[in-house]
Amino acid sequence: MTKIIKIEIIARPRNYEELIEALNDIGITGMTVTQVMGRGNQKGSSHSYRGIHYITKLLPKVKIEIVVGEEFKDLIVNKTKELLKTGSPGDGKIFIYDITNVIRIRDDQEDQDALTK
Amino acid sequence: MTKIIKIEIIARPRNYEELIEALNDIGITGMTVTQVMGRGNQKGSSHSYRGIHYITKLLPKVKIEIVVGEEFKDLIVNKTKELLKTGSPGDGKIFIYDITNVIRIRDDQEDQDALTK
Amino acid sequence: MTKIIKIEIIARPRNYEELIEALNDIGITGMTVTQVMGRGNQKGSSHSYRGIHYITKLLPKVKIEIVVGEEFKDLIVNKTKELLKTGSPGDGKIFIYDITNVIRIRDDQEDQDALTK
Amino acid sequence: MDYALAIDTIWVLLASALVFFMQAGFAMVEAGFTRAKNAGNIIMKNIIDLSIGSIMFWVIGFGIMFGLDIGGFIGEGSFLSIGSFEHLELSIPKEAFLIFQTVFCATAATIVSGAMAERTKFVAYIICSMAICAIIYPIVGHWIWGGGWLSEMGFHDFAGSTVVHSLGGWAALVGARMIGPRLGKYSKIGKTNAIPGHSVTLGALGVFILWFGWFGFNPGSTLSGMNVDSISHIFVTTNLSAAAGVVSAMFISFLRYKKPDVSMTLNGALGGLVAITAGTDIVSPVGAVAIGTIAGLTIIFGIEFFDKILKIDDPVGAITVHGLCGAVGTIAVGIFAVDKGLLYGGGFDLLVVQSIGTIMVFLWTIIVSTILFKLIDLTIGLRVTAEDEEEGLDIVEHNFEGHDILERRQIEVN
Amino acid sequence: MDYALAIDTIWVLLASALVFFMQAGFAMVEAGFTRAKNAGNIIMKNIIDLSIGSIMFWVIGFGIMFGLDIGGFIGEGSFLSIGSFEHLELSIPKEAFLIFQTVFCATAATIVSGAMAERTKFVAYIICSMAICAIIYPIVGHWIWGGGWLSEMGFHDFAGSTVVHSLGGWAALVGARMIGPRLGKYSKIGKTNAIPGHSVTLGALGVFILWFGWFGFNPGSTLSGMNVDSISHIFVTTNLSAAAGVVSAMFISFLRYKKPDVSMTLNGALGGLVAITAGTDIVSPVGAVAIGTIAGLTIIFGIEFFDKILKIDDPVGAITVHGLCGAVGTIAVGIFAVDKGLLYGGGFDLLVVQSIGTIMVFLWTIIVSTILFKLIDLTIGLRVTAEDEEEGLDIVEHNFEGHDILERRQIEVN
Amino acid sequence: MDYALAIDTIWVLLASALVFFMQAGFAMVEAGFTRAKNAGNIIMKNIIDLSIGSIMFWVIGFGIMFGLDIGGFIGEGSFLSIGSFEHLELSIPKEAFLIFQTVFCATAATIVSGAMAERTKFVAYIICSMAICAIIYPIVGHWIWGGGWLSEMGFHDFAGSTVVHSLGGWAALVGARMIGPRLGKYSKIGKTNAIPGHSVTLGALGVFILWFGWFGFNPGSTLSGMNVDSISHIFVTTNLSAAAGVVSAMFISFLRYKKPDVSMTLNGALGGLVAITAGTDIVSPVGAVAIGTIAGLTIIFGIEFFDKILKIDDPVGAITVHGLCGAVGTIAVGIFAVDKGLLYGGGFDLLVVQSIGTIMVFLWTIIVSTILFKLIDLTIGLRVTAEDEEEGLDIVEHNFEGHDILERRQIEVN
Ligand SMILES: Nc1ncnc2c1ncn2[C@@H]1O[C@H](COP(=O)(O)OP(=O)(O)O)[C@@H](O)[C@H]1O
Ligand SMILES: Nc1ncnc2c1ncn2[C@@H]1O[C@H](COP(=O)(O)OP(=O)(O)O)[C@@H](O)[C@H]1O
Ligand SMILES: Nc1ncnc2c1ncn2[C@@H]1O[C@H](COP(=O)(O)OP(=O)(O)O)[C@@H](O)[C@H]1O
Repeated sequence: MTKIIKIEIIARPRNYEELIEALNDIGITGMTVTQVMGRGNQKGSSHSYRGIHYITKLLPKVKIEIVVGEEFKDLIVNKTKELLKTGSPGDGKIFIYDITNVIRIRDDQEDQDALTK
Repeated sequence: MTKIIKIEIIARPRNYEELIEALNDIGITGMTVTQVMGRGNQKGSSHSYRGIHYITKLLPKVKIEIVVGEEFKDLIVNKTKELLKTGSPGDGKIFIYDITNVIRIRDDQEDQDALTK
Repeated sequence: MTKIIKIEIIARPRNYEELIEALNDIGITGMTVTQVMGRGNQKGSSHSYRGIHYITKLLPKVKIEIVVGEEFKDLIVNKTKELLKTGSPGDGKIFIYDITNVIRIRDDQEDQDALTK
Repeated sequence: MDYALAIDTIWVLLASALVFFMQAGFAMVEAGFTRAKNAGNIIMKNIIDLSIGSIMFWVIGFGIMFGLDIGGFIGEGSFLSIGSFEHLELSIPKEAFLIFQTVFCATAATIVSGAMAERTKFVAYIICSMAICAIIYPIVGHWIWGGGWLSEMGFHDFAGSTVVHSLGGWAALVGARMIGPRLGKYSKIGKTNAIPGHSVTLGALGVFILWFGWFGFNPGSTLSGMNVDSISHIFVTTNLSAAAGVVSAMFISFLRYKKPDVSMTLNGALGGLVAITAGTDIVSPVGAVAIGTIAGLTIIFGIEFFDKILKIDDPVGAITVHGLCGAVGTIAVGIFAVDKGLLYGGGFDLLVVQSIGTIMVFLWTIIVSTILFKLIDLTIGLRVTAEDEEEGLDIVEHNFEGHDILERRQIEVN
Repeated sequence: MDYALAIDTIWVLLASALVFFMQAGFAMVEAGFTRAKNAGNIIMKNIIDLSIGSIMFWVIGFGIMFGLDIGGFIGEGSFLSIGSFEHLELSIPKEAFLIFQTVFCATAATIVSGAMAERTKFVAYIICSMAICAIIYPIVGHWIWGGGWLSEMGFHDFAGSTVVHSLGGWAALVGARMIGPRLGKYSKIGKTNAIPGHSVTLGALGVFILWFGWFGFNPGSTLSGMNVDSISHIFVTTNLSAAAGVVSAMFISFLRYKKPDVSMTLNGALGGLVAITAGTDIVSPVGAVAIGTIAGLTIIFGIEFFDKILKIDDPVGAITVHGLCGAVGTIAVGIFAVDKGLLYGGGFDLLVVQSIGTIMVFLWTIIVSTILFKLIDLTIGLRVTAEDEEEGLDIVEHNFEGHDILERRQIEVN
Repeated sequence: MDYALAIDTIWVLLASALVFFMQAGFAMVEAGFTRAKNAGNIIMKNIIDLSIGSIMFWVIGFGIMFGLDIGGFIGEGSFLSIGSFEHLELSIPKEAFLIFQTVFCATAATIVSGAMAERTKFVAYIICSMAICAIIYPIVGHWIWGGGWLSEMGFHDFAGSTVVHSLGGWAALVGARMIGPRLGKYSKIGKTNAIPGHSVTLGALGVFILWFGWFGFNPGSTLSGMNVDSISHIFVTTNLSAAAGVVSAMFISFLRYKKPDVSMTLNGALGGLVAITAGTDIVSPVGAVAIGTIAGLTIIFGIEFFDKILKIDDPVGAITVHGLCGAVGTIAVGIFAVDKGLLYGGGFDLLVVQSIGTIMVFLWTIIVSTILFKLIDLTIGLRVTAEDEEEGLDIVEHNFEGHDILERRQIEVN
């Protein structure tokens, strides 16, 4: 049995729709998307509100979580890099975790079987 | 020491309140709930807006994260299945992770102790 | 190579900004913040709406996720405790996970290298 | 040149504009007090009942309401409101009167949508609106304002506590009862759950707009700007009653629930406005404060009564605000009318007449709308499926997702 | 004392206030139908075009529009609207007329902002507003209302279907076309994506406010409250046409898309209002319903045509609502005018004149605004960068983050 | 029949309705410029000060303000506004005058709530409202409009830059200063943080509503629709000043902060409106533009001054908008009045009188409201606890959660 992992992609709000479409095209459909705020090395942007200058440290981001068998890892990571990479800070990060178990509620399938159709 | 795990349940917005009540009744109180959008094998629904037909690929979901000792796993999984299962796509998934440590800020308790009252 | 971990802090909405500033000051910049609802042992609060009394079981919380090398763990945990601890329920919890891999999209760096500037 | 004619006409027309604007108020109150997933549907219901109401009332309603009296019960009718309507002895052009009556009719129709919000089929709602504007409202209107039997009896409903508001409220009662509560509103073990609205700010905006519009609704009903003492007086009593409704609902909710309840207080304003409408021209400022105070009280206990005892689910409180407060305000005229009211030594005569009128309109509306809603239910069905209700009417009735958490584009498919 | 003068003046002033309030309606419609990240920018554009428009029209526009006629094409001009303007033979004070015309001008200016929303440079927009209020609008206004050549021909545009709305709509067309669609609106393989607005409730509020304001826009254009039959009639036709626009857009969208479309229905109300504006005084109620129905149809097919066939991205539908429905309504006067319309045996004369006027204003506006937008584009540029567009104009144009998901303080830096 | 009486009465009543509607504007501005977690509380404060204000002013305020003069300082008083008030020589029914004055009083009262938003105890606020409406405002009102000493001196405050706005603004200053800044507004090391409001769209809607309402506030203050030249003129100057306020605040914020600031620009409109109010009848259109421009400038520097230098936390800018712009506008009458102003050769006389009046009202309000707020603070306390402030006033003051991220039912407990 292959290992099951979670690939967590933090992306800019502007490109996540393309990414989802692209993943869809390569057969990755299961995913969970969350609206988050984040910062990495990307500097915040400088603003003013009613005369007060401030720096926004947290920028809007989109978190995409995909649980898949480990064999899909490279495919997904490469596709993501291809679509999201501009070379400037803020491009986003990918975090990978191990998952110990997956259960599909509808039909009680577990592990790999829970991820296929 | 038993292992600590995180059980992550992705549910339909409509039933998560019942689930929370039910978990409460069996003594599971600690949890974190997030509003997410998701897709699995459940097909999106078809809509139109000002004459443009489109398919919504991401549907609103609720993510419930519960960190517990492994011994509660079956209890929670079974309860969840019992309440959320309708047999049709969109019923949701359960993901299980290992946690290496839990700390309760209020009293510095760690691991299992951080999870009990 | 040191292990990479994710430190997940569930905090009250009111103090998370101070925490972010403080972490920033000790050199921890990368993080992802999500608006969540949660409950632990903290009792919900009692309300009424149009004559109906009810108890809110889920309270607004902020989830801060920080992926770092394990060597930063104590630093971050201590700082967090220092800032968030009041001794009463609702102070929050810290969950720690293992991460198997981190990739920075902008420059393809992986693991530890993806976390430094 | 006839200055009085001009003064009366612009008075009535500007009042019509204000009353028209109440539609925006209803839309905001209803959208604010319900969930985001149904906001588009509520908006649709409001704009459609206004539009269909405007057309239906012009096509047949006006003739039924104001045509030559037939047996005290109904007007002779007139297709497209054509004819001279000379028997009305209007001091303004017929079309000014028509538009003023049209916006009143639309008000009555729109009341129902709030009570049946979040679960009613859109098509069913349209049919129900049409029936109210074309028949149910014009007939009661004829009784009271069109020279029918209640007006002959001396029943006093100046600007429509009963004609407009109670009628709308009782139709709402029948509708809300027949369609049943929203999913999750009452639990199996008999608990009453709260389903809070998604924007108290918009709800409050709606209340302010309605209060503003009432300055057309009540003083405009003189149909005369020349009547300076009366219109000035009506402004004062209308405002005081609304203010008293707010203060009274606020204090009572404070006492009962430990904290002043925002949405009850907002309903208090509306209750005060509805209640004063019948007697606004003939009660004193002190009487207006009394009526508003009673309305505030009615709001708290009425809403609790329908919600918790009768378990009729009325998301915005329309039954209490319009039905109950309208009835209470109409009867109160018999008590507080400076001229013939009980408290001013006028005896029980007016009070009896007011009560009869209130009850008769209640019975009429309950019966007719029971038939109406039953017919709709048996044919096309009143209620959406449970699945659809859970998903939200915006999506299932209008294909419309207005309230995503993520900003999204929606990619065309063919 | 001159009562007629007073009656006419307060009529025009109150109508001015109502027309002014339409600015709030436009702001809400545009903000509601676009994305949250641009709401602050839209608000800014609306309040700035109103303000700059008010000033520019007073400084030079009024003189160009209403100064002594020069060759049928333009008024003599007058700096700061100074002078007696006796040739206008006004029955109200000049300043009452000035404020009424000012709010009309601001209406024409604000139409453009909706069509160019979410991607236009703020400074570019300001310049474009100034040009419309100071020159483009006053000249057309002179032709039709200031004694110019079209008014001489007998062209009938009572309250401005063409002068105000078509003109604004055609300028919007040029602007939206030249600036190009929003990022992601049309995909490379030719698909048309939907970019839903962020608040249907606010959009609907805007529509109700506009409808309300129209009761100043149309009846106020009599410039006389003494004219009681006319103003009453105008109230009725205005309301019926709007209602018919709603019903017609709702039914057609129902048929075409299986479900009644909320935003199309809301646009239907506006289409009906725009279309009736030209002939509101001289068509019958039945004619008004016909015009509104046609407008509803125009809305559905017009919006689809510009969006899917021409691929011109107009986030709020301004081109169809104001340009197309304005033109359709103006031409419809030649058909439905009770007096000289085709259907009432008046022959083709009026229809021809109406069509000529409509076409000439179309051509004038297209040409002049093409020059205007081209000049702006070549100098300061019309459009923000793609980066900025994605981030949202609130942040990049106004340093303003109004729509965070987290409640946050923003810590000062120096 | 007395046509003039009718014309004046309907003028004043419709103006009252417009001024009433400003309450909706205040509510939207305040709710929009503050955080979601306090929206319900802000709404409550607005509807309660309107309601309690309406009642208190009728019960005793009106008598104090307009009763027979006692020593130039106060009116004789009259319980429930009973009496003939013949000495006022009104050309309209007393009740028309009463309602007009009532809505003015409610405006003054509501100004305070914005400056003290997000941290004031609800009960404390109610008491403060009552005191303003029953005593503080009526006394100043008497000085200037009720035949008191300032009116004797020739002080000109046509529609209340000082009586209504400065008074409200200075009370707000005392309140905001005494209650202290919101948590997190100023850091220990002296930094000033921004706490952005939750909806710029609603804030802007509020500004449009207020501008609209001002067309009742200023022209209505003639108390006469017969006065056609004056009311027309007032419409023009009111609109131009607001427009100039917008343009000026926009440009200055552009220069100072690199980008035009949305909320400052919106405040600019209000500043222009407040400032023109004193002299709207006697300054020229050019003067109005000048006054609006100065107001825009005052907005930017005033808000920065209070916020950054004095470190007084005023979430919506009420102190600058109403207090400062009101004072500036009142003094400006001495400069720009066409008749007796400095720039028109009228010398310093009027300027001195205007300054005296402005200063005296400032002193009076500061002193009396210091006493008032101190008393409240010492007895029931002005401010909620830090815990409660952080949680939000909707929950702690009204048990109300209106702004959840999750759509939720709330399950009843017993
Ligand atoms: N160490 C980290 N822990 C948690 N989240 C992170 C971390 N680093 C980055 N992120 C998330 O990824 C997003 C994109 O990071 P980015 O600014 O592109 O990083 P970099 O500048 O290193 O390329 C951030 O906004 C944040 O949400
Ligand atoms: N592979 C996956 N990775 C991440 N999230 C998933 C995955 N599959 C499903 N989900 C989440 O679970 C939700 C429910 O999935 P569902 O459509 O019920 O799956 P299925 O059709 O396999 O039963 C989805 O909307 C999504 O949020
Ligand atoms: N077992 C758990 N699993 C998931 N999340 C939890 C758990 N316990 C607590 N949390 C999260 O942490 C937040 C703070 O918990 P808190 O009430 O402070 O816990 P305690 O009362 O044990 O100190 C909760 O609102 C919830 O979001």
